[in-house]
Amino acid sequence: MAQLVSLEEAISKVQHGMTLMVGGFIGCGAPDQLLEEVCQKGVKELTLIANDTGILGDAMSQLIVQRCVSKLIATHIGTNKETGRQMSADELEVKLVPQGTLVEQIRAAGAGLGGILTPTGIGTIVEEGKQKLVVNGTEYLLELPVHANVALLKAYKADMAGNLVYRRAARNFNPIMAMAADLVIAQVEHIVEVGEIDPDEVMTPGIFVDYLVQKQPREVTNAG
Amino acid sequence: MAQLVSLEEAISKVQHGMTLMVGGFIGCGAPDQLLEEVCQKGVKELTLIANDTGILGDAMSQLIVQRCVSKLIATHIGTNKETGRQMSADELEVKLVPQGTLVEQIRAAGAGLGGILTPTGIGTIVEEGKQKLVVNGTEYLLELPVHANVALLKAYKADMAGNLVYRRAARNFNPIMAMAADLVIAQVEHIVEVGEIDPDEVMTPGIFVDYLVQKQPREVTNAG
Amino acid sequence: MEWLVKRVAQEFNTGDVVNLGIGIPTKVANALPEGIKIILQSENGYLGVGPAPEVGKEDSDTVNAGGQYATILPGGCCFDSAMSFAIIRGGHVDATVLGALQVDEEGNLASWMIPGKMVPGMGGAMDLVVGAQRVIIAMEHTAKNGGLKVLKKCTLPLTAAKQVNLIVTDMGVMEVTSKGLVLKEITPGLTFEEVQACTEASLSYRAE
Amino acid sequence: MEWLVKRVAQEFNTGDVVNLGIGIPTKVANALPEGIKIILQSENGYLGVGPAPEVGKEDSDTVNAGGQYATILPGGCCFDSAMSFAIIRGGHVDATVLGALQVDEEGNLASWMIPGKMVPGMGGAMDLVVGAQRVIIAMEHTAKNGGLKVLKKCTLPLTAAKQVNLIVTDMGVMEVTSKGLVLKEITPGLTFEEVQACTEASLSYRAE
Repeated sequence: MAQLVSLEEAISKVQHGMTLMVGGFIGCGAPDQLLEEVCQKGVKELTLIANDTGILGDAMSQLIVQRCVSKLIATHIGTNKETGRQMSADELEVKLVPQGTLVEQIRAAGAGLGGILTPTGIGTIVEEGKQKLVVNGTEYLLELPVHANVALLKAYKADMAGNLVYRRAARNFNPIMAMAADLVIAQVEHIVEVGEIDPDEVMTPGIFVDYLVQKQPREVTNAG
Repeated sequence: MAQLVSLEEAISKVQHGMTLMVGGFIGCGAPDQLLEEVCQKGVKELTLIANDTGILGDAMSQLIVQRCVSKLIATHIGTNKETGRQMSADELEVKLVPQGTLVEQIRAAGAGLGGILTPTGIGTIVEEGKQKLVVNGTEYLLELPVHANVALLKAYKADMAGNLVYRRAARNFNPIMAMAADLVIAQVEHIVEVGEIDPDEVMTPGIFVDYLVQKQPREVTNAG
Repeated sequence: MEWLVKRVAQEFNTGDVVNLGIGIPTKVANALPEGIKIILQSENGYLGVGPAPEVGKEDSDTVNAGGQYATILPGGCCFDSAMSFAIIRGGHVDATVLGALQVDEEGNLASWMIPGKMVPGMGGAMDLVVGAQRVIIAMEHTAKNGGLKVLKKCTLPLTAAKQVNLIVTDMGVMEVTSKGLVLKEITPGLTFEEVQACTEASLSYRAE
Repeated sequence: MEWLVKRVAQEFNTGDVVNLGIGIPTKVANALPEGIKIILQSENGYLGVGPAPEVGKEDSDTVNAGGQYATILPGGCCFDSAMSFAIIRGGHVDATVLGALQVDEEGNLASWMIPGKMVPGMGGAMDLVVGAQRVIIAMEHTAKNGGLKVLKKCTLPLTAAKQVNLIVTDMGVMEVTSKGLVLKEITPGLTFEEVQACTEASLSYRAE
């Protein structure tokens, strides 16, 4: 059962050294206010699992810039040069994973699967150190589940039972990560009463969600 | 791109000896009119992949009763005694599969995976003849993809682009099967114009669907 | 039987996600202690199973995993079978309550077939027993013909190996431990010896 | 460059599901022949990518896989990343158009990293190249420093092995066959010898 809590209370559960999943795709669908609070709190030594590390300047990128992360599992880091710099300088351990593989690994963890066989990465350095299996004459890589201590998500709408609805391309990794973490925190734009979301409209069942955090309106900063 | 066609035209693609997936769970979400047409047409020697074979008397059950099926892959046959009778009499080959395994096998076929590792069935006769793998100290069965020539689905709503929306518990296997067949035929209650279904409401992307068939109103048969 | 159902219902806390098998287990939903609210999962694709609908208000798209008309409570949600079994196999169901043909002191369960006789299929039971955090068996202690059902070792094909946590019957409550079955409660009016006499497995008694 | 983009755009039929990579490939959408309507997939989670929004009508939830504001056409639909890559890896994308650092006569592709230099990550490219029915490489025939890019054997780490079907460059169109690269078209104004001179792989010429 989800609880509506303050930003501070929710992020108090994010501790040094934890493995953190964060939804979003180059910022779209990333829970910016939750991320800002993680930075603010100064949590360090995180293992971050995310599609990317945002665009330099956005909330996601700050996790890297402010050195909250010691290990990164992602599919693409080209939009945040600081990630590449830290990687090249051996300040950050980076594991790059094909996007379709990463999302299936997360799904496998959530769905209780011991792994999945994918053709992606065969014949590339991605296959290094991995078990290969041949099924019906085709080679596949065995990719293992990826689980996290905490998932930080962004949703468009939620009811007080924790049911989540995402909007447009902001859905991306969010509903998959919701299944694969011990603790799930969602930053939500609109929170409504139980019964106001049609059962068929729900994209993440409320049983996956622990904390709801109401997105706060922010003052727009105008230069000058 | 989906085409709106007649029941007869759609089912003309279902040929003797094909492998057929049919959505539904004890009748709920099963495309009754498509099934009736398959029986009517007298297609034989089908391999049927479905959760169950319906309740004796319903459209799904008739596929068995009228001996359209020579091989069945299902999770439960207890609600259609004729299926059990044909199986016991060696008139029908039946392969029983755990429900969670069957749906992942279908999903694997649709998602281009070579298989999935599941803990389900370990220590039971389900593991017979299957490869076992140990991941992090736990034993899993390797379950392989299950694909079909044709999938028959039931949807509540569709637009002319083939996007499908299901309703309540009638969703079940339908969206998963939509991904795993060469030809996908959906029986639809409400067909609307392109643009009338919000992009976030779509449960099966239209690119998966080949034929839409408008569900026909039927005269209610009153006894006496 | 009434005792059995009420006793199973005491195993839950508010907020627990529970999947109830067909038969005796289904009755548990109506026997919950005052104030306890659990979330029922139906493996055909939704959370928030409510009571049977009023006559005339049946919805053919809203049926439970037994195929009977059902309702969805406010806060419930629907999903496809892949998500349903991701929930089940992924450990997101706190408890499942199922019937059994046989169960043994190692926690093995046989519930889905009698070779040469009854083979309805396992449906979602194998996934539920493997995936649920707690597996509770609710059944009559012995078969109608008097045959024993709580055994040293199941003789029928298994539904899953070593997954059962608790066995609740009309004679008492047994916990599966690494040292075998511990009889935690005896149905009022019975003695330990009477329960043991109807049980092939050796029971040790430890009231809680 | 304009020729390249227009030429790639001729590869499609109405109804084709196409995923366009960032850069040159993206321009293909605006160069389709009259009457051809394709369905663009964006791997961050939707089908039916439309043109860039009007100024002032940007929606921060509707961006393409390059992170730029986009639109969704009527008939489009949104989904999560698991479904997006089920579509891609499952063979439901008819064609993908991607850039390349190197491509070779076996259809091997290198596009995602230069060891010790540029390692942006593979993003969705490895899945796209393995899963799409046809893989079309759209790129300049040679590197800015004059280095060759159409090789006998890629020297950079691969994105995928033996998956490329067609290579379209500013110099011509090459098909990957079991017998190596077949130059099907030469950009007007160039000769076979000029194209071969800029290509490490041996080309055979067969106009269609």
